[in-house]
Amino acid sequence: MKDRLNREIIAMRVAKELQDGDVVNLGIGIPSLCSQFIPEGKTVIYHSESGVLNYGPMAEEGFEDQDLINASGQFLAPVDGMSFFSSSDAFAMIRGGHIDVTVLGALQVSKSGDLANWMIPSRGIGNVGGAMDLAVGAKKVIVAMEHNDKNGSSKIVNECSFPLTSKSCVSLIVTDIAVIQVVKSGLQLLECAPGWTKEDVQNETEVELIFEKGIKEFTL
Amino acid sequence: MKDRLNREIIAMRVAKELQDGDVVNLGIGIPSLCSQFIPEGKTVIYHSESGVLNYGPMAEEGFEDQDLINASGQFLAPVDGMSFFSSSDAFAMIRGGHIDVTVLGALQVSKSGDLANWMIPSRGIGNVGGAMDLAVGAKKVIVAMEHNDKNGSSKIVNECSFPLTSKSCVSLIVTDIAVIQVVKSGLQLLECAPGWTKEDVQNETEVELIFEKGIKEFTL
Amino acid sequence: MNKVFNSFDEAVSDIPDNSTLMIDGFAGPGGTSQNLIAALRNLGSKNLTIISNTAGLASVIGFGTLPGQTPVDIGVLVENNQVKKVIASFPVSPSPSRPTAFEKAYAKHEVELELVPQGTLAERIRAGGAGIPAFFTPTGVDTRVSEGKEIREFNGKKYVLETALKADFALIRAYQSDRLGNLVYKGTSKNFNSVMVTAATISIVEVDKIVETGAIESALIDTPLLYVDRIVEIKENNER
Amino acid sequence: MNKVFNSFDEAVSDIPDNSTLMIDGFAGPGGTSQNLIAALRNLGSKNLTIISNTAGLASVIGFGTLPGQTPVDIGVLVENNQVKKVIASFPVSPSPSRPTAFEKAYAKHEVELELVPQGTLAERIRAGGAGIPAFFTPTGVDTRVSEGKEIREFNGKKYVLETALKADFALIRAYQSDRLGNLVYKGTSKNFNSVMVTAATISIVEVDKIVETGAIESALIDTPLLYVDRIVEIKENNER
Repeated sequence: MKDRLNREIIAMRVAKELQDGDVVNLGIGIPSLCSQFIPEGKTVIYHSESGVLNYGPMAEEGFEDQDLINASGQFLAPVDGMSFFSSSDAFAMIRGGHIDVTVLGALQVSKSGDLANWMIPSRGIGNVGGAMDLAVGAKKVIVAMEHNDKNGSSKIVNECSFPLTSKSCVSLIVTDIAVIQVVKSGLQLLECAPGWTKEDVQNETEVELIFEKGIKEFTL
Repeated sequence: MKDRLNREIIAMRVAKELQDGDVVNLGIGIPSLCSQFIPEGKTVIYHSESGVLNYGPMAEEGFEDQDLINASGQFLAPVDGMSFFSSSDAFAMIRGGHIDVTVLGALQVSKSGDLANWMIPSRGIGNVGGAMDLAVGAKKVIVAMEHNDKNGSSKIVNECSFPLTSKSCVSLIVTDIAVIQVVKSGLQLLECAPGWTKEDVQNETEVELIFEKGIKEFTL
Repeated sequence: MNKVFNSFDEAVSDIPDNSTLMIDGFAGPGGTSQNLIAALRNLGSKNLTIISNTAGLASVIGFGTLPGQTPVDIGVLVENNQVKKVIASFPVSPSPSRPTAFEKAYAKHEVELELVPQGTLAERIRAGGAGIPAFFTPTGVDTRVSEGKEIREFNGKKYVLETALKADFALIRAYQSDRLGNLVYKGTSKNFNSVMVTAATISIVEVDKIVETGAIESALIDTPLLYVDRIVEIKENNER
Repeated sequence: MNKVFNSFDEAVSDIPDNSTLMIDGFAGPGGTSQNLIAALRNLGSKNLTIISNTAGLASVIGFGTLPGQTPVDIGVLVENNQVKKVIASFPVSPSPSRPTAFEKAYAKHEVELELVPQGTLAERIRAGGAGIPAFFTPTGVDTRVSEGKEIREFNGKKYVLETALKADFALIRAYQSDRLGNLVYKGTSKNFNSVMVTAATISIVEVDKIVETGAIESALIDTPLLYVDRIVEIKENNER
């Protein structure tokens, strides 16, 4: 079997998409790793549903403060120009279109960019959290995830079988084997992981991908 | 002609209605005078649509600050425990039922407690300001006004002919000749100004008033 | 006009069975009114409807919890069979091997759930406090959470009609209060707290410290006094 | 990511004809972006729709104005024939003998008016910034301002459906900004300013002082940086 990219490399590839001045909300899991990989010279502003804007590094050991957390429950370090606000304001920012990019994990992404990331039907219950608001409100939704689930099934599907988070919301999918863009006619393969051909990626993917010239190797 | 009470006495009578701990919004004109007449020992908290809670006296001459005003444009003095907020928050307080009493002026009040106080039709244009929100949102609406207009016509009418501010919102009317309560069956006379009989008050009033025993002289 | 209560027990003593409560906090112990929750557990009121972001998470997975601490959260009310229904956005544990007390009770059909997206939850609570009975939001359209609700288009985009949430009581943690009830929260402990405090008939607030009026600078006041009914100071010998 | 502009003229230079603008302030000069208004007057853009609490009041009746001052307000835009329509709650002078420029133009049918109750105006602007396209409010039911609008009952009480307001540009006065755009307002100059800054595609802010990031304590920040696009410092030799 070919090597798949690790979580850090996926996050590094996503980080390349973030522009100077972007306001970004990172979901839990792989998305939360992106903040480590912002190139010097770029200013990216992080937002969290816990009611904070412009946070930076995590708190050092011994300096954790239970009143300074992000939406993943990680302890944040105080930073100049950081601000705090209510949940209604935090989501006014999200729903009102003031977040440039959100990076979310996914259980399934469909051919038309539908996102399912909040509930595994077999569990019978799930956590919506802020995902539906982010999926519908952020100007750009990037999914960062493993390409296949634990059983090897494609998480990129023709139609989501899991309960939806939001329809037609995903712009870009970055996985451990490929970078795929959601376009009007479907899913277009942009980049393959080193050592992977477009046919290899297609073999792991339920949706028939669009190949145009210029498919590149993963670039960081 | 019998003597009518002056604006200060009307305001003094209204002030008697305010309870310890009440959050109160005072309209412009006679209502704005009420704050001078709160008995010692009672704490009344003032709210203004300009985005301030718990204001006190006006600023002394030479200490006026254009960033510290009430909704009448008066300069306020800074006070301990005063807070400032947005207009959306100021009206969330009003509409959400967090203001105990508002005292408003009126052009007309009807038999069923309808209030008209924002537009004289002949002018063709008017200012709504915060009056509609206050009339509909405050727990108790007290009208403080002169009983008759400049032409001597009753401002207490069977049906408002002026554009409405809000229907069935007024609880109590305090004028320069009487105190009248809005009850289910109509308008009940509670008090008359010194020297005025209930018949005198009725003569100045378009609405047929309800007289029950215990009509008192104006009490302060 | 005295809002200061001497004990948590006294401050919650009149919460009857069948009440609807808003309980604060994002998910961790920071910003969660742990002392009031414990007092409500001791009081034992039954058939409660709880509106909260989670249904008790920190106590099972240690979300936002400093090492060595064991936070009190809604889980203790669920375990004590006081809860009839939870309205929340994040009711279950992200770790299936460490389920919340709520999940276990839910599996046994002992408690009901209304699942609400987090932004819709916050906005419904704000609406409750702001006299707005209902509003349209894009969140949840074409998903399970909008099933059975009115959908309407504005400018070519679909929105769902959501209604306000109000409560009989709110249990709120803040950092400081002055004697009038003006509140300050610390950092990210402002999130649900500063909204819930506006939407309950009676808001009960536990604070690290009650200070004299004027000790909190006007520009620092997060919640104006009119939203606060009862204040209890957390005594030094209390660990939470 | 540089938000700092060197002049008011430069900061407003791309406001085209037919724009919708939110212009700040309650009614007096405090909290009114007088320098940006003057720059927009100099620029001369036509057919503007202005969303504001008043239509220019301080310049005629001295509302909230210190002795000897002559405030600049929306009146100068109306007088310069730049305004097509005003959406406001308090458009006319309370003193009929001193009418506003707007009233005179309105009497000559040169300008349109949409009259909105002040709380509905604030909430419609908040909704615009918060991604809420419409909401129900009790304000204005059974009055002229709800004519032709949907009325619906919730729990036996009638409410009117009101829609969000958004703008292409907002002109905002604040006290301080840091270099990232975090704002602080002074006292009662937070009212419409802190709401309008959220509801425009481009928010332009004039401030008494631009300070280094970190000079404004986190707990004092009123408007988080993401709502602010352009900042101009009011120079000392400028009187407004």
